[in-house]
Amino acid sequence: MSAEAVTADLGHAADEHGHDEHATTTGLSHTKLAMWVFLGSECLLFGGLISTYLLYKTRGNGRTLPTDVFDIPFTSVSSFVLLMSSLTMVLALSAVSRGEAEAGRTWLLATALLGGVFIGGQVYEFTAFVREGVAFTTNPASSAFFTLTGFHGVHVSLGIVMLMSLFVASLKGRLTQRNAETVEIVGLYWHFVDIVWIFIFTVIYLIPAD
Amino acid sequence: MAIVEKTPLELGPGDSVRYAERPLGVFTRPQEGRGWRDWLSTVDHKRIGILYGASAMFFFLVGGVEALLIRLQLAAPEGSVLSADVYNQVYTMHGVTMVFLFIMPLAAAFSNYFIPLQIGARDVAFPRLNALSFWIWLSGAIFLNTSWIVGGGGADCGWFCYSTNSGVAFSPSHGVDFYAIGLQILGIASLVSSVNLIVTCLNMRAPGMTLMRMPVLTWMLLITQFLLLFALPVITVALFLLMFDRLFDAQFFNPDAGADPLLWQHLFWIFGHPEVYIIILPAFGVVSEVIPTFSRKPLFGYEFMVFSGIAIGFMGWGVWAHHMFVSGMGPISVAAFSLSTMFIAVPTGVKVLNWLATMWGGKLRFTVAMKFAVATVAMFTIGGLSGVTHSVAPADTQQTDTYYIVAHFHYVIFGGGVLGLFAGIYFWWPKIWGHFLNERLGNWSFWIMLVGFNLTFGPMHILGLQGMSRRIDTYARGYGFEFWNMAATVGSLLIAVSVVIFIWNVVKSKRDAPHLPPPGPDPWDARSLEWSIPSPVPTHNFDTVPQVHGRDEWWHAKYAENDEGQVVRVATAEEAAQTGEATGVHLPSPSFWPLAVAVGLPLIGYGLIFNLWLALIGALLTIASLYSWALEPVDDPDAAHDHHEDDKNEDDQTGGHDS
Amino acid sequence: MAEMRSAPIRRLVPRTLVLLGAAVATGCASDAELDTFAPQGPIARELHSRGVLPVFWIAAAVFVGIAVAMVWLIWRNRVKTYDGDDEWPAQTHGHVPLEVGWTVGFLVTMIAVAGLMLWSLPTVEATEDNAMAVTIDDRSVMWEPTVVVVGNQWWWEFRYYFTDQVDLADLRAHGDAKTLPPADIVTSGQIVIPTGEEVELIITSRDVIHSFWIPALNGKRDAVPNRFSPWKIEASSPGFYFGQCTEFCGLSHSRMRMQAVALSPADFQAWVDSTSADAAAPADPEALAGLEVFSGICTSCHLIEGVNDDVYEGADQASGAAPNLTHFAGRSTFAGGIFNTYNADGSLNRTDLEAWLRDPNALKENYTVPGQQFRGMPDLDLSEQQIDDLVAYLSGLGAKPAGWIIEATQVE
Amino acid sequence: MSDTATSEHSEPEAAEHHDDGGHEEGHAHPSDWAYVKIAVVLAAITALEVFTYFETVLDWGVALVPSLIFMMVVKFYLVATWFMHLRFDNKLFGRMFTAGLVLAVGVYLVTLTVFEFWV
Ligand code: HEA
Ligand code: HEA
Ligand code: HEC
Ligand code: CUA
Ligand SMILES: [Cu+2]
Repeated sequence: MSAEAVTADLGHAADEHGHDEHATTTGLSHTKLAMWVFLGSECLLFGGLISTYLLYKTRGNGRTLPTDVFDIPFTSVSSFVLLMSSLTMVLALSAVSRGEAEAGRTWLLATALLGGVFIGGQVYEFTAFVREGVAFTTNPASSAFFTLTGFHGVHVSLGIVMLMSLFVASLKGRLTQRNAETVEIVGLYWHFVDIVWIFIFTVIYLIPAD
Repeated sequence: MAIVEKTPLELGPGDSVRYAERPLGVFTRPQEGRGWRDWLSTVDHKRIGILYGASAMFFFLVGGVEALLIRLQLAAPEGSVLSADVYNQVYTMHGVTMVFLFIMPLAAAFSNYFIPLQIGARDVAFPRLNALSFWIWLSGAIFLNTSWIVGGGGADCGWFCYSTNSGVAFSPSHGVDFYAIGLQILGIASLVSSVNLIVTCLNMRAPGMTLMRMPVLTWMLLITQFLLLFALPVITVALFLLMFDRLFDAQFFNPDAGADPLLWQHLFWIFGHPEVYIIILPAFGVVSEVIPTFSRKPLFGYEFMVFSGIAIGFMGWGVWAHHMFVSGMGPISVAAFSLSTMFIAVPTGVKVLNWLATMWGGKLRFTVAMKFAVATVAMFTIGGLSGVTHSVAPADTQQTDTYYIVAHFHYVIFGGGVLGLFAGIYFWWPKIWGHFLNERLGNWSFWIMLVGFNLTFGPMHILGLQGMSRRIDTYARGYGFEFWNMAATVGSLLIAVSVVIFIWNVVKSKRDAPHLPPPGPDPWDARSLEWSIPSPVPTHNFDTVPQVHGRDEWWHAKYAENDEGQVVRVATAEEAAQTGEATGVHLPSPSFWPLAVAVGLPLIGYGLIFNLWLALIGALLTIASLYSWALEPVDDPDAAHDHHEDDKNEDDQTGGHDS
Repeated sequence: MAEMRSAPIRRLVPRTLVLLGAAVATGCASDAELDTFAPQGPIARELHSRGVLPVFWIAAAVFVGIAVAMVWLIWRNRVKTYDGDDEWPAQTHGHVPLEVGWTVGFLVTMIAVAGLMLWSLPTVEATEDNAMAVTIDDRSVMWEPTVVVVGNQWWWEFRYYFTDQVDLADLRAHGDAKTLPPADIVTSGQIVIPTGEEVELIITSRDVIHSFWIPALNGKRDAVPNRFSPWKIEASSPGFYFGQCTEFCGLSHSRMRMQAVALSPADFQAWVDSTSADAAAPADPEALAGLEVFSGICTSCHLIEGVNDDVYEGADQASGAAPNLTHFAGRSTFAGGIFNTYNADGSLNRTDLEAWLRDPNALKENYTVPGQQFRGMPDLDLSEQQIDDLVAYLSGLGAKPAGWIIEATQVE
Repeated sequence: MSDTATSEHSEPEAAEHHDDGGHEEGHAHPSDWAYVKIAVVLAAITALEVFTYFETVLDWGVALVPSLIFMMVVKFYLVATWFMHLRFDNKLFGRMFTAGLVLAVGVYLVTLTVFEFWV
């Protein structure tokens, strides 16, 4: 291959994985940039759902509102769990990028587990609400509540799937130092889902709906 | 998605040795070839662009036939071509089809084809995702239109499908379900593609191609991608709420339970207004390439063109409620949105005057492309100015929901968007296919279209001011609507004639091509990088990635200005252009998985509507395909290096990609 | 073929002039009843002269400027072909002062437009505290002219409150358009207003979004379920003003019309007197038989004061309402303002009325599908005898309107 | 959108960040210990937040909502800048995200205002 062709090759970054980030215009990896761009877009998605809930939170149609059945201490615990999963996530990345595969794997598993606990908590919360008379179709407030937290829950679940995929890859010895960026990108997604919950926890749960 | 996958090819800095590491994947990848099957697995941005373009033109005919039905029904009072029910479905699907299945994908065709070429890249940042976008878009488009057959008719709620008329109680057929789910599928496609193209623009520019050296078309397309990126999630939310209401008895739009129907309107128009700039900015970009080329002058005020585009994109986010001036949202909101709307005229006006200034003192050669471009400026100005008349909120209370609005938006959408993209089609046709479109037929088509267009939509201004409401399936005699409606119908038939001539032109030009001299790399003496490579474009685009030194890089490769400011030629296009003969260029391998993923989504859609088991199957198919995608090797390391020679030869023989 | 010659713009200017001329011409035509350029009341007039016309002129001026510039540029600079390299014009890349110049120019223009907007907004939004004396049930009250306007698929209901007057705040607090407080007069299709008074409207809907619009009297305002929106109209002189529902509201959206009947204050009082009374008891046997049929079939939807107001619980409709027929014959149109109740000569329009009772869906498409909630009046399988009886009964409900009204309404 | 336009100026800087791919060693990312410290701060703020719920212990009065929002923003900021590395990474990433965030906040605040949510 001529020297020219090689430079040409460097210029095209022809696959989805930004492996030749050294050749990108900005020097940044495609995938990571793509993830950030995507997260920017997600802000408008969650913003819409949150606004819908805020608008509807007091519209109960004479029936029980979600705010009437909130269990703040319980949700605080699961929020805390999700928050801490961000720590384990970042520790996983840190370990993988140092080349400590085993530690990385452990932290990944821990993150997924914490996420699982959060989802478990949410499932429990949902069933408890339904038992107390706040179901998806009860009133605009409840529809909006379940849609918002449900969307968030789906995001967390997707994150867990990605984490577990990384974990399996790691078990097979495929998650090496070189793949740290993949871990980082899953991490970005994970942290984003976490900050959305930080927002939801305050705005939906803690601020009283007078 | 393919996050778990790791790259097989690592190139350290300055290191020319490939690591022949075995890829992570477990499936092999297909190879790029030339048969029809290869179109299904292609990841080449040019082919995907062509796929987008061809399907968009198909849906233009579909939407156009719907438009003709509308016009036939309204040609005379008490029309009886369509029943009220069918009429409502037809005009709704006309709007939806034209916006989501024609003009957006046609703009996507331009984005896909030309962004990489104009910035000197080999492909987009994520070629497989690019294929995925197209297939998802196509599956959504087909899904949406199958509601005619299996959904009990098309959606019948208008293209903005206001609640509460969109609820099950008021629209019990499945049309609206198809609308809600179909638009979500289309939205995924555009969202994925916007992320992809943004990364491409930011990250894959050739050396020296700074942002302020990017061609204006690329700039406008980039802004469009940002608008898509941020607008689509908003309508996604709205559509989810609607879908939950209709399919799962949620209460988002049930006023009896205390819901507010205006929520839908806000969410729709927060998306909807940026959407109209998504429609127009690509056309602005095209015009900004065509007019300089045929004026033999650089674009006047490049920076102002770029920044006014950014300003339009940005301001477009603060005006949505001008569609809701009469909704009863309160005088303060009305005043605020009225004010914010008006000032969009300023950056848009800057654009118009810069185009005029580009023509000023130029040497204008009126090829068909140039005619379309100039007509775009003129017609858009009319539409823009009627837009200003309804930005005055009190005045709009007389105009809204009348044909005056219909006139406004067809002038901006058709007169601006469609004519502009037609300019682009005539301009870049030789680049894409290696032969010109016939200019004589092009002229006929242009003039008939221009006259027909004005005859169709010009009278609608009058009808609207005479008080004719939009979305009415008939009108009574005696309001004075007869004459101008007939005129509009005649005009629409003229447009149809011009479209037929265009189609004939496509066929005939292709047939005549072998007997005519090939256009060469740069038939119009143009200015941007795509003209520095052979026509049609070789699979690998650039033999060597160009080094960019300034704006209009390609023009400067041909010409220089001497001390007196006169233009002197430094090289002919043939001398300066690349030959397209490079070999061994590593290209991404094709893949079938994008198609497979896309097929799953409409299944989920049908499943949600008819039977949840089907949705499960669709979901499993999607998930399985995603995993297969992830496990597919990133590239086929053995295949990438030697088959391009044949490609090239074949290109030479057939003169196109269409064999 | 005019390959290099003509410019699109050149034919635009004359075209526009022709169109504008035609617009003016048709605007003056007497049959253009919805014409927005023919205001008939102070609100609409002021809206027209402040809000609509000035910005039209500004837009026209800008258009002429751009068009002239374009034509001139094309005329001056067009060439047939490029022959050779020396044909390059001066390569101007831009000119910052110019750019700033026209940006400022546009800004100034738009600030002027903004001023116009702010100047004309109160025209349609601000309300005055007018009041007029109205006698109701032999009692004189000061009435702040207000009509509650309720959209239904596909007809408008107008409610008048004289005894217990309501305002916007009351209704917003009440919240539900399906259970509005009882009114003195409930009518449909035709809103009757006194001339020379600003009439405030409180607009809402019972099913989907509609839009209330009488172009000669003011712009439009949407009727949104669960919302009560203020609007107003005013007519200078007695007359008949046409309107059309302008927000798409389903199948018969195009057949959802309305009229405003402006009466002198004295005539208005007379109308109030006749219309606020309970329905007249039928005299002749045919009408009596009609009442019989009505009480058996029609009362599940329609209300007639004095007949079934004691048992009426709302109509079997998605909206929960059907036109109040107490003074049916007092209106000159029916079924969403699209059929004449009387012929031009003043005789009853039996043809349409009978056809309506025979099969409403055939006259005005609706959704009366068994198994779904009704929207519109269903085909009730009436016998011809029943229809005749009903027509006899209905035509006796309410005082026949004045001849000029019957004449003015004649719709096709 | 204006962000992208200005990102031009960040390019030289971007070039310096050349080796910021995540799988290089020895770049500016903080130590695990720093992450833990951040997490402790986050936990503490969360505890304080939850504490507001128990009004019987301390009535925050009118300060309640502003303080809650403030604490939320701090948490949000800490996670974004430290855990998501915005602090150390190329500015372009942050700009893409902030563009969406700011747009979302702006647009939806206006929407809620139109609905008279605050009154
Ligand atoms: C390509 C799409 C497109 C574009 C570019 C525009 C551009 C504009 N639109 Fe339009 N609009 C639509 C598509 C578009 N619109 C659609 C589809 C609808 C209806 C949707 C529906 O209801 O179905 C609509 C509806 C619509 C409404 C709502 C009407 C109603 O329903 O009541 C309004 C109200 O303000 C409006 C205003 C404007 C304005 C001010 C602009 C401005 O951006 C125009 C700016 C341009 C110019 C002004 C011309 C050039 C400028 C100069 C030559 C400078 C000098 C000018 C001055 C100083 C005045 N539009
Ligand atoms: C990109 C957008 C776009 C485009 C290009 C068009 C193009 C056209 N539109 Fe469109 N229109 C909309 C977007 C668009 N429209 C929208 C958004 C609405 C609002 C919908 C709503 O209210 O919800 C609307 C509404 C609308 C109405 C109002 C309906 C109503 O309110 O009741 C009318 C009425 O005349 C109309 C007419 C036309 C006509 C005549 C064309 C023509 O320009 C079409 C020209 C094309 C052709 C004529 C095709 C040629 C076809 C052939 C030659 C047949 C060949 C066939 C084969 C080979 C199989 N349109
Ligand atoms: C299931 C409900 C229903 C029943 C039963 C019904 N109607 Fe109606 N009727 C309606 C509705 C709804 C309208 C308004 C339709 C429209 O304008 O689109 C209407 C309109 C009318 C009108 C026109 C009113 C006006 O002023 O515009 C007349 C007259 C009428 N109905 C008579 C009758 C008679 C007589 C019967 C009994 C034989 C009857 N209706 C039974 C629902 C009903
Ligand atoms: Cu009611 Cu349209
Ligand atoms: Cu708009």
